[in-house]
Amino acid sequence: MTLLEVEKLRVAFRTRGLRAKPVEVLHGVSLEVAAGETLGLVGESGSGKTTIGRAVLGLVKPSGGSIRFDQREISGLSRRERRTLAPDIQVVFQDPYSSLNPAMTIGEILSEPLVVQGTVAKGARARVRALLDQVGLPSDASERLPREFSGGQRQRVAIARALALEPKLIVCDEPVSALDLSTQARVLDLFIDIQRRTGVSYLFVSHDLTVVRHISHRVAVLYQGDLVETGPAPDVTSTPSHPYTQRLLLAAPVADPALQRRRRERRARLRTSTAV
Amino acid sequence: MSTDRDHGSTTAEAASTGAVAAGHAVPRMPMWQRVLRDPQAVITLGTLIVIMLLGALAPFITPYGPNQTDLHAVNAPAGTPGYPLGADESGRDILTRLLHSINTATVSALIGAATALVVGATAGLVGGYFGTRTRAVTEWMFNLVMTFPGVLLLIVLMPVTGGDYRWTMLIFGVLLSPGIYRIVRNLVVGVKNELYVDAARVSGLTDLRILGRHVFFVVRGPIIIATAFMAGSAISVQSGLAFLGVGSREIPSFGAMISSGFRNLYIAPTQFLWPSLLLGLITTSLVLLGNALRDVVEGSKPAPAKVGAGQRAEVVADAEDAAAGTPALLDIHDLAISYPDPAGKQREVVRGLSLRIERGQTVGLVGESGSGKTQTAFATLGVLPDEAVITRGSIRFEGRELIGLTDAQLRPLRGKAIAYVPQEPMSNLDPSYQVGTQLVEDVRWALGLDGPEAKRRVLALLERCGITDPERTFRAYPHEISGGMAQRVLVAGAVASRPKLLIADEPTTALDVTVQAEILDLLRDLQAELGMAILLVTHNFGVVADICDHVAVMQAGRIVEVGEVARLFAEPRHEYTRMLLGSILDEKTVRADPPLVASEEGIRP
Amino acid sequence: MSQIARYRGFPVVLLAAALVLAACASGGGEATADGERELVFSVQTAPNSFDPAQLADGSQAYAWNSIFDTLLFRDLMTGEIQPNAAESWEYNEDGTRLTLRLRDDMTFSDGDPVTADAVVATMERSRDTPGTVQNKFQYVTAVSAPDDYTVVIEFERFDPQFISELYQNAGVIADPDTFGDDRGATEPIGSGAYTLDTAATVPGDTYVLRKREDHWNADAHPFTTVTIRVLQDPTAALNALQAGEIDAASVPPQLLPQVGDESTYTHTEFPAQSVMYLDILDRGGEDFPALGDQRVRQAINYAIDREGIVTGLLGGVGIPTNQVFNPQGEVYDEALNDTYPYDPERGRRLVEEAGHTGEVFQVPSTYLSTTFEAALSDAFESIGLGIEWVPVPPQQAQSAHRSGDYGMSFQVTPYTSDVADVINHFGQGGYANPMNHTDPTLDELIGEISATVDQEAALPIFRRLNEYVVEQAFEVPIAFNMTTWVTRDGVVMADNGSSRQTVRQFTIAG
Amino acid sequence: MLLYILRRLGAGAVLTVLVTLITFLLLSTSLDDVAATILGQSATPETIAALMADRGWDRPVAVQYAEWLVGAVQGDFGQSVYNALPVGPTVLQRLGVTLSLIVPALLITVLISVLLGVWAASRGGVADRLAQVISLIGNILPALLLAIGLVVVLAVQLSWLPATGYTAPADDVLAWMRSITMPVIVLVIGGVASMAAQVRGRMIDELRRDYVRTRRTRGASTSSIVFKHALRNAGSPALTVMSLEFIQMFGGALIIEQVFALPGYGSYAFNASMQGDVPVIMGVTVWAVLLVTAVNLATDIANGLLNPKARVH
Repeated sequence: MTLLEVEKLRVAFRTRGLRAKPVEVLHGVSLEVAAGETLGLVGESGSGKTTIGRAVLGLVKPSGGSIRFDQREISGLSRRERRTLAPDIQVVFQDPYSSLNPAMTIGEILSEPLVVQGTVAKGARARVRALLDQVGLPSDASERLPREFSGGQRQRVAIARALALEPKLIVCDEPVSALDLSTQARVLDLFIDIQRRTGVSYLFVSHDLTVVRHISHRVAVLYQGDLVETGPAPDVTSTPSHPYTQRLLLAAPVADPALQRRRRERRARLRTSTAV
Repeated sequence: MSTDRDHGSTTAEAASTGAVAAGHAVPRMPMWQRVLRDPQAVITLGTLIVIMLLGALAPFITPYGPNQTDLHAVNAPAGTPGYPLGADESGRDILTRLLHSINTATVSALIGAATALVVGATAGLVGGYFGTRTRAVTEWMFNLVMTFPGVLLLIVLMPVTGGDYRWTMLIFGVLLSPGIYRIVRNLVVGVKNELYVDAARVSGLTDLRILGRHVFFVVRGPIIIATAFMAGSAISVQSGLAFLGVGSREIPSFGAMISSGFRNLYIAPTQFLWPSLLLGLITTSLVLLGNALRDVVEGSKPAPAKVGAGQRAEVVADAEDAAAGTPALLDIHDLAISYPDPAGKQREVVRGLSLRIERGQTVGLVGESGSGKTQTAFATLGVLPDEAVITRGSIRFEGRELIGLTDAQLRPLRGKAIAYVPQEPMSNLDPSYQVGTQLVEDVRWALGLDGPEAKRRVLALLERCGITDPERTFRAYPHEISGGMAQRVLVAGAVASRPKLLIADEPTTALDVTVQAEILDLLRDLQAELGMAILLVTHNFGVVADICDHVAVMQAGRIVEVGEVARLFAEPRHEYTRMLLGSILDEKTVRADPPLVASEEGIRP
Repeated sequence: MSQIARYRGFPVVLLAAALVLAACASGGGEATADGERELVFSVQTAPNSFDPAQLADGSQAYAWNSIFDTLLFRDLMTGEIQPNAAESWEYNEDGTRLTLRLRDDMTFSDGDPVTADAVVATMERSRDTPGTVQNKFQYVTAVSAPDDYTVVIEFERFDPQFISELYQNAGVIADPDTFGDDRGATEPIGSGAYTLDTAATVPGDTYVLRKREDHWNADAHPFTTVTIRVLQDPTAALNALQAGEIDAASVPPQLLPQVGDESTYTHTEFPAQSVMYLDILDRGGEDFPALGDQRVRQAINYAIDREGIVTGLLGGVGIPTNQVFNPQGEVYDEALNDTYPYDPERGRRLVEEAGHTGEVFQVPSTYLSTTFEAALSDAFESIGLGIEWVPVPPQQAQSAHRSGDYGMSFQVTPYTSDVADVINHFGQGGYANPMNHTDPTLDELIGEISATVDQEAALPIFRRLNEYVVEQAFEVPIAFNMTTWVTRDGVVMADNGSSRQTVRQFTIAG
Repeated sequence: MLLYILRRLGAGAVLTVLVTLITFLLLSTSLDDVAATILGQSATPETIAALMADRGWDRPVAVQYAEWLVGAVQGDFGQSVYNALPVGPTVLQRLGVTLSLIVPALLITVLISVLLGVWAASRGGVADRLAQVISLIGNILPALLLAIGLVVVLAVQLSWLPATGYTAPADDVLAWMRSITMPVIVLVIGGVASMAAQVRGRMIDELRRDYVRTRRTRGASTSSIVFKHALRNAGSPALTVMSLEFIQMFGGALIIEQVFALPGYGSYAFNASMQGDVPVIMGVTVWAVLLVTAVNLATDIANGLLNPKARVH
């Protein structure tokens, strides 16, 4: 069952200067996310992968195409209408430092969406405790400020906030790339664990094929605003068919000197063959 | 009039280890409590409160009214019975008038600052938060206000205000408001791009709620600071106008008193003195209070240090080492670096690190954020921030002790024998000069070449570093080239001198993987060509596996394990190394479980 | 930035060096050579327009009455009216026709001779042009020139003030050629002893006058160049005087002690240039019934500590008074000054009797009143009344006085002539009486004065009027203001309180 | 570039019209007071009405403003209602006086501030504390007190410099320098106090930038780092500070002009406002707005030269 359906999505940004033409960063991208599924969205900087996520979240306005959620068109909604979607679509951002208001306690951060949606204070407190438990944080965390936590813990708070309203879809924008190696794996496992328990769908944006391979059921590869390849995760991340995905795969160094040497040589061959 | 800055600042690591990020490490305490702990703030605030109280209590302190005259007391000298500070040219008690002038000053400050605050902050919040069109309107309006030369306008409008200082201060408040507007608007535009505001919008918060909850908090501190300064300038301007004789002389004010004292300067110089002193005290207190508040709210600004003095070291360089044989290219021994924490105590971030690099080796220095690897690199280059102190250890390059040298003493090595490639390519190029100009500077120093020769050499280097159109890149400004290109430029500058040691601090972290691979290839090729040693600081074991022959693993300021790359990957000895290697997402695991196909209601825990 | 700093730095350094050099050069001084004598003095207000229909009296006159000849002149020592451009003047029996006989040796600075036609043209223009001079011709019906040097002025009725206007702005003679032209206001052409050097003049700041050696009265003007500098701030003026940049300045009493060395500076005290008084505007009590009550008006007179104000606020440079007439003139009666001794107790009783205790009056606060406001407020309080000073910007001072919004206003009025002073203070339409208050006694006395052409004969009527108004307390006279001029470098003042502003006041000692 | 300048000038023109319109509307209500002031003691309701009719002040405000605007566009700003002097040339003359104070003062301020600020920021320690003390003293010491002190000592006591008055540089350069020395000193001390602190702050920020570290590792000399790189980058914000300082000096020169009795722009405006001289106030306003617009434009253009990112294409 398709939960999110993005069709021929175009996004253009205005640039500085009076008569400068808008720059189009997405040239008609179509993809869909099924309920309970993770779609990994891979691409390098400038590919437009983050923009897709923000368009789905309603944080940027598409210049063309459609975004349907639960069969409902959501791309042209007003801010007021958009707010009714808050319980359904949530977000976890890349930077665990700037995605939490430094002035609010964890409890305030987590209860804010609840209160906005009309939960009474007492119910909210209980829910916050449950959420903290769900992401593996101690319940006394709610009295503390974000700066008292490490990056990984903050990202858990951000996940808890996203879960607070029991959404159907969470847009994850590079949620582990700012984390240390040892934390990265644990947070990824948390994501998978939550999905297994709740059946939430992820639109998982990342530049790192390895990460995407871990969490995604299906993977879409973006290159300069166009979708170049999409398919089941094992196929796309291990035996890509598009040359760009191949390059991407070979460029990522593996933590094994011998393997990496072979990969490097393959890449060199690929480069000479494509260069000519 | 762009004041944009690149916030790429130092590496994430430095930011989290150093004391730079005051906001993160300051213990949790409400702002007013922090203000009350700052002596300068307390003293100035106390002074102002005492002065204001004196003003408010004026009717109880002196028996006279502010305009009560005694014609026999005209120009009475200080100390005359009943007139402790004397009387003025109309026979009014100077002390009484001083006290009442305080009230005038207070009212001026309140009206001026409050008007500026209300007008500027409201417009700033609105203009900053809502779209570009709203902003264009507010921007235009405040530019208009900015265009008026303030005092001149107040004077031009005198026929309208009738010289009443309260109206005048209201207008002056409007004139001050662009300052507040700009502060608020910039902050709001900044906050608006913060992810937590996006998160709040996604959570369904209304704009008003976001403004009130998330945005206003950020704006609060700077507004309070600006208010202190604005209060000061409102008082000064009111005094200036009163000095010129604008408005009623019945209103006791410092300006009117100074003016009258000025007329009697030769007869009774102290008449001029008292209001000048008190006015000076008030404005000085406000300025100093504003500075103190700024320190409290924004964290104290770093004090300047002597440029080129070299990094601080508390080490007495010991005598020549007795170790026989040829010294290593780089020999770091028992290095410790500490930073002051917000409380002022020294906290070691590097704690007795030892590392040897031989000629031609490529050594990876691996660790998680905060482990001290960048600090080690900086210490070796002699560019630790001013607040860092080397507390012990030695760093020897070809046997020569580097700790304790000044920039001038290090110059013969820098850019020649030792070179550096930074993490963030953009912020490490001077934005004001063409790329070529900066490289020519490097090449002239490194190779002693003159102008045209240096340029030829730079173009060759750029080409060697994989830049396809060297001429164009040479003429480009840093903001006109891509990150990968900028990193090639920085590599080109670093290897210009064929250095013996290249220190690369996370040289590929900020780049895309495809670009990362190219830069790593470039470094490998250059190393092979020039035979230089590389100290590569990274958190990425893939990069280590790709380029390094040796690797040192750091944890919390120490090296826990060193070894050849193949050995370390194959059989890590230290538990921490094992843990790190175990955390690496392997290449083979693929998500296997199928999507949980939900029933119509979905599944909830 | 560094390049810019370097680029700009060079001339800046040069400039700084030059400034230091300049500072070491000799100070300013007097340029006296070849019998050329320059006079530099300061005034506080810049002359307005030099348009003959817009000339203002007061210190502005220094400039314009050097450029223009006036028909008559008031002797600086005796106060007598003397011939000037007019050699003689004569009224007919009932004072409705004035015949003036002009000198025949006058020329305008552009060389044209001055004839009766020029006088007629100037007067007719002033009468027809709205401006400062216009209402001085309010009774004039016709001006004519029977021959080249005779001017005949016809009046609707005798105007006792008119003759004294002829040594003021209504008496100037301007070149009719300049009338159609805007430049007349800034580049005046007159027959006076000086011409305005427009090239050297900085309007609003410095006015440079060059002597016309061919002027008929050149001998009365010893200075070949007169420079009038506008220095609004008295302290700045004193500084300029002490630094030797100016030869003369009027110095406010409180600054006098710091002038310094008696051998360098000459002090000249001018008695009674003007009278300072609290004008009661609503004398009939139309809007402010309390002021219609003679007892309240008298009470206010009792409340003022005139001696205290003179010593305290005027630095002793002034004379306390109960009457407004010029103490140099003949109407002034020393005996009247005992009418209202300082007696707040008595004042308080009078106010109580009248039943107005506790009333508070709004009074415009102007640049004139500021120094005295505090003292006056105290005085009112001492008799159970109050003053609320309402700040009024300078350009509204006149309209506030006339507006009818205020029952009183503080005024300083310069003297002109006794007749003019009567009309000014007590006549209908007089400046100090904007609500046109009158009563049968006043009507009768003023009627008699206006009908008497022979001023000597009118003197007793003047005295009766003075006595009456003092007793009625229509005004609250406070003091006569005196001015002290301080001069140096051989410049002295030759004036005995003429109340005229003319460069002829300045002479060279010895 | 040319288009950009034209556009900015166009915006400036619109601004000028707007500002003068507002000013005119505000002032036109007090024309009868002005008439009364002109007439002085001879003012009566009749003479006032006659004068107003004679000057055309009884016509609708819109007509009067339109007339003024048409004249102003052709360079005719009318004449003072009091002394009939043409406003246009007088404003320029007064502007010349004030600018001949401010421009040297600003240049000296910038020179000293840059040297002091750079010195403090790049030496630290005693140098820095000294610079901060200098700034603080400049902030505390009222310009007024300083001005009076200078007059008393340098002019009255020592007779080195003229106490009052102004000589145009065209007439006598030396006399001009002597006449502006004290006002310039006062302006410079106030200016340095605020500007040196700004330059210092900017330089400290700039010296902590990444590229400075990188340049050090490339063996750049201290002077190259401080002057060629850091100061250049600090220069662009400092330029903005400089333009604000200019506007502030321009507005604040009034008190200085008053104490030294200089026939400058400020005292011209002050006297005109005191008397309600509408045409003069209008002229003063126009030129102030034009001047500020021009300064801002020049600042932005200079900024573009200094800072490639802000460059206008």
